Amino acid sequence: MSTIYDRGAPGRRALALPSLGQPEERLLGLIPAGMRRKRPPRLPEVSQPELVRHYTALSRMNYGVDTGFYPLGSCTMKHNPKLHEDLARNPALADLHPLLPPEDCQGALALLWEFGERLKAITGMPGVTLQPAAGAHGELTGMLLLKKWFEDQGEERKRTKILLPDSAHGTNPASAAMVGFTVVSLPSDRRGMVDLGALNLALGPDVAGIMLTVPNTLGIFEEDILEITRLVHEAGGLCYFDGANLNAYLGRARPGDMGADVFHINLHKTFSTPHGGGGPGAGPVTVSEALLPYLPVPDVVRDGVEFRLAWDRPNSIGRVHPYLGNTLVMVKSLVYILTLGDEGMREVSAGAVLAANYLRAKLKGAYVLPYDRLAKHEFVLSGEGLGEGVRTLDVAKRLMDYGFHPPTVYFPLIVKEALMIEPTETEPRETLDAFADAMLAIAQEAKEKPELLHQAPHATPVRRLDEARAVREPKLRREF
Amino acid sequence: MSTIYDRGAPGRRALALPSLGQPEERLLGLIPAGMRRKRPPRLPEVSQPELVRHYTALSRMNYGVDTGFYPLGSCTMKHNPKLHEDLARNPALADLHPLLPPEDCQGALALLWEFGERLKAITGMPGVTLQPAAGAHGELTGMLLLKKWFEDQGEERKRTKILLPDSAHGTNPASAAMVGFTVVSLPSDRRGMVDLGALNLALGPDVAGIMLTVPNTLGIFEEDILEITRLVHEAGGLCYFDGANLNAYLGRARPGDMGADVFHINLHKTFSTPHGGGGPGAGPVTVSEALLPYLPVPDVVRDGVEFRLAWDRPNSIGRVHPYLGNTLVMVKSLVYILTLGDEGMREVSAGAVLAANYLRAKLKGAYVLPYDRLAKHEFVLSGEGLGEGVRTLDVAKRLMDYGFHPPTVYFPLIVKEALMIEPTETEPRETLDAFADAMLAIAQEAKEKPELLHQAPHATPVRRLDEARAVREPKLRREF
Amino acid sequence: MNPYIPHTGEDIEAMLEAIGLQDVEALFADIPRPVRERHRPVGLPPQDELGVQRHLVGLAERSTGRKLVPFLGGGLYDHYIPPVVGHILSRAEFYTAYTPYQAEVSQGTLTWMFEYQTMICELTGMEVANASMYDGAAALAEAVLMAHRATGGTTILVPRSLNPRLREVVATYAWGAGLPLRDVPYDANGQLALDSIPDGICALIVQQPNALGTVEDLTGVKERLGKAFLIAYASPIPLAVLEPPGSLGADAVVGEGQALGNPLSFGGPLLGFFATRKDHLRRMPGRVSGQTQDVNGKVGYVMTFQTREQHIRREGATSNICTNSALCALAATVYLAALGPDGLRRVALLSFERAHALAERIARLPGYDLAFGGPFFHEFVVRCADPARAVDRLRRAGIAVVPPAFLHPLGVRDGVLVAATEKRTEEELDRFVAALGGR
Amino acid sequence: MNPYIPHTGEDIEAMLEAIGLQDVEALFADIPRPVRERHRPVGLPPQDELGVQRHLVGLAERSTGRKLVPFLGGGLYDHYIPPVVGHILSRAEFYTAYTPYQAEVSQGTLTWMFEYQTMICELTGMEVANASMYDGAAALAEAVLMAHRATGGTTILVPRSLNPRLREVVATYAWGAGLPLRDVPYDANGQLALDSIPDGICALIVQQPNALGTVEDLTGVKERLGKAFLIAYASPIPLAVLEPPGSLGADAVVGEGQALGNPLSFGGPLLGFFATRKDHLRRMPGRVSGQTQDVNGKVGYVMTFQTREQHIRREGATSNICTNSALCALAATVYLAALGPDGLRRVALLSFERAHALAERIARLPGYDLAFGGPFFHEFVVRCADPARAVDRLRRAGIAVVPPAFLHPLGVRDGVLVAATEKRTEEELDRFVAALGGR
Ligand SMILES: Cc1ncc(COP(=O)(O)O)c(C=O)c1O
Ligand SMILES: Cc1ncc(COP(=O)(O)O)c(C=O)c1O
Repeated sequence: MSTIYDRGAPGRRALALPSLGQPEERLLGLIPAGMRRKRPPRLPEVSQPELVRHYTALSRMNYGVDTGFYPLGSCTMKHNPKLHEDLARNPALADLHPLLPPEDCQGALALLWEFGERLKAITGMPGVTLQPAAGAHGELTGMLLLKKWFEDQGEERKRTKILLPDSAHGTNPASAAMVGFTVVSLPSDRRGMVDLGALNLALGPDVAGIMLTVPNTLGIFEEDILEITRLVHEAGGLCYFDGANLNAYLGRARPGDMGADVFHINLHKTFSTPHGGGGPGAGPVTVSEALLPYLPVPDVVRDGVEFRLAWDRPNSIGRVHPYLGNTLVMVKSLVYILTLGDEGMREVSAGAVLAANYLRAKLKGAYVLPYDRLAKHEFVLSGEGLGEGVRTLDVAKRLMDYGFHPPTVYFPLIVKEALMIEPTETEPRETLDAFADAMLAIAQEAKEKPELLHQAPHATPVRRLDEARAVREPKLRREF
Repeated sequence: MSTIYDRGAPGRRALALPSLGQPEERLLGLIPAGMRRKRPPRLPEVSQPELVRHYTALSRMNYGVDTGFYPLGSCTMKHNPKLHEDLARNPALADLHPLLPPEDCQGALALLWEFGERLKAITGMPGVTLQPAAGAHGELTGMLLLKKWFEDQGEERKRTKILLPDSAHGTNPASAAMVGFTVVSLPSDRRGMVDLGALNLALGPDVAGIMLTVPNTLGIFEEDILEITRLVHEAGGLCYFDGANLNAYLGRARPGDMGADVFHINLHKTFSTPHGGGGPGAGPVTVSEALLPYLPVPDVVRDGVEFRLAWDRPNSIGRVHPYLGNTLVMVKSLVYILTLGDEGMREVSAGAVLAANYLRAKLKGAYVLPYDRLAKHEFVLSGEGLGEGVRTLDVAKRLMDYGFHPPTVYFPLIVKEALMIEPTETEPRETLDAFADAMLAIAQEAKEKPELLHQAPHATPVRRLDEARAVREPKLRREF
Repeated sequence: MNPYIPHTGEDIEAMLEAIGLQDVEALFADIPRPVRERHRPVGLPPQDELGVQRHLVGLAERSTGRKLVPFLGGGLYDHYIPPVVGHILSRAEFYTAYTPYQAEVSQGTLTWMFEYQTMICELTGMEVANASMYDGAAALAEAVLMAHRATGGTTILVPRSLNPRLREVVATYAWGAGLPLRDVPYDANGQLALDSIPDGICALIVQQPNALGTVEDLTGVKERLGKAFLIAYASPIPLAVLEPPGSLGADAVVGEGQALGNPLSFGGPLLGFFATRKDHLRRMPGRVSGQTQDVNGKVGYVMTFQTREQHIRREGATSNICTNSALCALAATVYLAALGPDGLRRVALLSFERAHALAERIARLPGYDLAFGGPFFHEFVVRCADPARAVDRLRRAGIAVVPPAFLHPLGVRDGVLVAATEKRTEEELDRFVAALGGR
Repeated sequence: MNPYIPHTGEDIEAMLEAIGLQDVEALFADIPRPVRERHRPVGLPPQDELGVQRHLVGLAERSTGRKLVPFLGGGLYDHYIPPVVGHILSRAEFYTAYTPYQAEVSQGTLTWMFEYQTMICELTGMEVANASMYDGAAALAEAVLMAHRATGGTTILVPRSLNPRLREVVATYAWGAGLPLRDVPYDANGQLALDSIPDGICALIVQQPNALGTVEDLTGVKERLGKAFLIAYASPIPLAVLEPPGSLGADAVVGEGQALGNPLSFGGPLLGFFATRKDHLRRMPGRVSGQTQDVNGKVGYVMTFQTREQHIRREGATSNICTNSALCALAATVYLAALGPDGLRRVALLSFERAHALAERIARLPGYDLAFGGPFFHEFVVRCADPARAVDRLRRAGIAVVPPAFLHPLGVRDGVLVAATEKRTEEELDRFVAALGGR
């Protein structure tokens, strides 16, 4: 694709700005010569019509939830309600500076407070921090909380290990490592669940805790969850829950009732905020009683009808965000929660699990289903054995030709050639059927015309891209 | 394409509404049984995700200025500045009810007043009405003004004819006819201008006036304009100017200085408001001294720093709009005028005329150019003689394959196989070059591979559509 | 450089050279010198975005009306607009397109036009609909002209209970076309009092509900009119619940579609809808989208029956309309699709309920009464001794209603027109009643 | 029915049948019964859009701050956002997409990422940039961790003039990673007072301009650091005019990109930018878009060097970041493209001019002075005896500044931090001076 740098010409501009009113040199004289810029940054020079056309054209080369079905496993690509977008653009929120004194931002504080209360109730946990800016940031916050807890227990040097099921998402081990923990992998059993025997063996006085995803990344609910958390607690460890999959049981079960000590929530998954082509999201964290003293400061506190910020938490891990978190993202999720209510939240999980199992039932004949059990909000197929040299990547690319976004591929790692399918509750049955038909047709093609898959995609703005070349000859910015 | 009726299922809905709080029947009982609806209207039943996807998909099948070059002659498809869109959505304007008493809508009145003043200055004419909702509506208003004028002169029954150059836009004769005038066509001379001899012959005591387009629809400035208006005035007639082509001389000449008595302005052309896929636009009308007493009421009047509505115009033709006109469209044009200033307005006409003549120079070798003279903001080619059975329609459809919107075709009627090209000032030279290259390539194809043109377009969501069939078997709504 | 004009100095030179001219001024040599010399600038310097924006927002915010709770009706209504409507209307492919002359690159517009026509037919109970007119008033005036073309009659019967703004616009068009208007009174219920129908009548207009808010009973009216047109001007939200005029014999049903997903916009742009019977298709004004096929048999849409239109038929056209109100019609389409039959009915009934709840409470206040006995929908006239004083009290409580002078042409000098929609809250009703009651 | 869930009763039945289950509850049989039984609802009924909207807007409008004229800085700045930015960000294809894992259907995102990376490199004077971090603080903390990986050093030198919010976040991350912080004082000019560099240093952080608003002189600093990292935390608008830290030897340049086309957002979401030298590419956190070709040789873009990232490298990854701040980075891209080099320079100089005009006038007021003598950009500290009183006076004049407590951690107890942007008018400056002057 051509970039914005390929458009325009020197001197063009897209915006009429006020004039300076005095010679540049007079002003620049106030900056020591050595600190003045010698060469202007090379930025595009385009008129407004060119600017608009370029980015409109780029947008049209993207696939989004608003253009089609996006069954990207583990990402919960559900519909992003339009009301949310408008409310988050309200200048009374969007133009508010976070350093205003609390008396001048009561509205924003009220909203954050209410949101925190809702999250506590939804997760059944007594404490919350809204600071983390994404799921992984929540994980980091959680790991810091664990570190602080053991520091307070005087066990900091002893408790150095974090247990991690082998199906875990990559952010989990990476987050543990950022806080200096050693990661110990736990094998899954034949059911696709944590192997209790292995867990028992791994537990000990050197274990700080476990990071669990419930349901796990196979889309399977850990049926022994109460046993697992009991064992970890008995061994002196804490239980971190990765909440990326909350959509599977929203309104029906609470991590607080399962033994979670820390729980992060990806608002951009379960709580419907758009993913923005990569972000921003938000990753609030709820915690158990034990960890309350360590939560980041400040806290939004309600005093009657007034809201204020409270810093009185001497054992806090400190800030993980320079302000109070991604407020404009949280607004959207708060609106979502208020719109759904308890009944709606139950419908969300019902719809998500129903859709996943429906697709699972439709596809299991044609694709290998390594763990054939009741799924929650997603399930994992394998692309193995489809046909002559056909890989999961080929299936993914071929789906584009049918007008669908591919599922998540090659994750979780414990399934070879994994295809991780998460339809969400917001898809009409007609769409699920059309997707299943495409998947079945592709399985057929894999046998009969595998080259169709190898050469896919055919109907996209670019054909299959050479990823190896991008590493071999790195071009990570335009050169001039 | 499938319609929204092809999506959804009974019971689905896209919006959560408040509940009624009481049984429907209780309320309905207050309406006499005979007036109660028996069968609900068949409207779509879709969820919000389906709704959004459907209309997003439809949008992606449309071509707009933001997606590419749109040289639709006579339509001035220039860039629509984004600031305008945002300002027009300001709730202080968009949510204002027009029946509020003037003291509660001072802002809107101030804005309309300022806009009217600007239009008077730009056109050099002393009176204005902002009521007309589009150019044709302005024409109708103008014809009513003429009728009223002659009524006041006691010449109503005598002056029944409107002279109209044969190059005129279809709305001109249609508007004259709506007010009961008889249309007399004036031939153009070899220069593509009004034939003065013919004009002299046509003028007489039965002529109410002339409708002129300056520059005319060939894109040619009527060089005898002062002579023409003088002759008409001397014969007791009035001069209506169709201002659709104001972009050609904005900031450089004024219809008031050319002898115009009525002038309509298409804000959605010269003044940059988007055309919305057909509308809405706005067609304010400025008038000469003579016609002031007949303008529609009410007028927005300034009293010091206050604004009020004035009705004191006993000879007014009355209202042509139920309120004050298309305020939200006018806001955009006011902003445009303020942004440009005098200098910017001159740049607009310079850029528009420059671009048109540039394309004219590039294309005249390959296409017949029936009137080969300095063009203003647009020019007209003929698709005649391009190749074996090739028509202008084929050229137009083939341009789509090159990624361009076709020019206006088969208008003006005085050029056979007309191709009316208006590039506007907002296109970069690169785009003009690319368009010229495509046109030249098509001229070549017309000779060498005419079937490529006959079968065009190839790269659109649908191929060439059968217009005859649409009339033969009318399907103007979905049947159930 | 001007941000909207991407011609650099170099571009300008190169283009001039290709044309064979020396400078930009030479491009305007064909404008007679005296005209160029008489030109005077407006006296405006170019301005930056920040400055213009500040100016405009500053002006707009001078309107105190934006802070008042609106119980305003009189033809335009403050209904809830689901955000999804604005999101679709902001799609640049929709709003930066022209009229879909070139069908193959305009399937988006042509498809929704087809949908819109279907929905309008369903709402009104008619067979064909066009793709929009400027506003309800223009649609009504055009319906009158169509009736004249169809029947050859000239006199138009106009109820006294017709919205005065509509009446004024129709009067202007009718005067232009030489068609006289004749009044039809209303009765104590506020309903049409149709006595004998004179000869040579072209059409009768009926507004449903009328400008007093009253629901008209249309049964039997068309029968009495014979060949003359029954033109119904109908409010679209009430149509969810009221029998569509099409089922009651109307020849044309027109109206103002603003309430369907469009903001009040200080009165413009608006949306005129226009529906009629198949028989009159070739007499109908405005654009129409029709279904057809491409060369491969794929379904698509085109603008059709264009021979009615000005660009083909010129002075013989059914109307001079060219630019219409497309984007507002798209808003209506998305709105109706978002609500569906149940949602539309809900909005209608909620508005009905709010209006009736308020009317009941007002009628219980001493000194206030309902002016008419007929059934009403979401708008009604309150009778009181001093309307100006009542309005003033409301205004001081932060409530806006239509100024009483609006009703004077209807012969009502002791009334205040009050409208409610589903947006009005209990608290706002309380405030209204308290203000009137003088508490 | 829930408007976001298109499953009708019939759909649900058909789907259950295909699965082979009786009812929806059976789908949750694998959740241990005690867990299901312990579940308690939140206590919220479903709500309609109108009600939710009213609630939210009501809450939001309780913030009186939205009516104050902001002379607020402290890391986030109130610059003009050209409307074109919002229009592009509203394109659903951009904002409803996920991270571009599947390149062929994500060329829109991948292309602007490549553009963004180029622009950030140009602004900072660096060789490679990632596609965004959560915010400036996270970017800074990640730069510290990268320095640790690259140099093996542990101690981080942190100026006392570093924005306290940054310091707090860096401290949290550094504590987690076991890296001690050590203070570096500032001098009477408000500039870094770098004495001797101790051994075993991992990195020195320099904020440009620093939290006191002062422009730092970075010449020669890297030379003194040797292998230790020079991490510059730079404000992007001033970078239009200030020598980029990349040209002065910085190993990493990070910062907060909010000022580039993003609203203040009550502090989130924000945009952390992150740039470094090619040598450190494989140590860099975050997503990167790289140019490549498709099978036909057509240029395209992919996410590349993913072996650094958590989903491949897991505990060995350069960071745990996954979701970033993409849409804010798109805003920055469109903003920078809209302004171009001249426009960005203009915004910088206008902001500079406003701040200096104001500072000059304040310094002339009795009882007020500039706290530091060094050069500043668009933010500065006013020294006065009673900051609380000064702020209070401003507040009563409708003006907001950062509460004085913000400066306490920097050791400033007699100061008020004041920032200006190109949006501040002459009239607002007058009001500021008048309020302080007590008139
Ligand atoms: C299971 C799981 N955990 C954690 C994450 C990381 O969350 P985020 O991208 O919000 O940082 C993801 C994201 O895809 C995930 O799927
Ligand atoms: C020359 C000319 N006159 C009049 C009109 C009618 O204007 P409108 O579409 O605004 O009614 C047009 C529109 O294309 C035109 O080109």
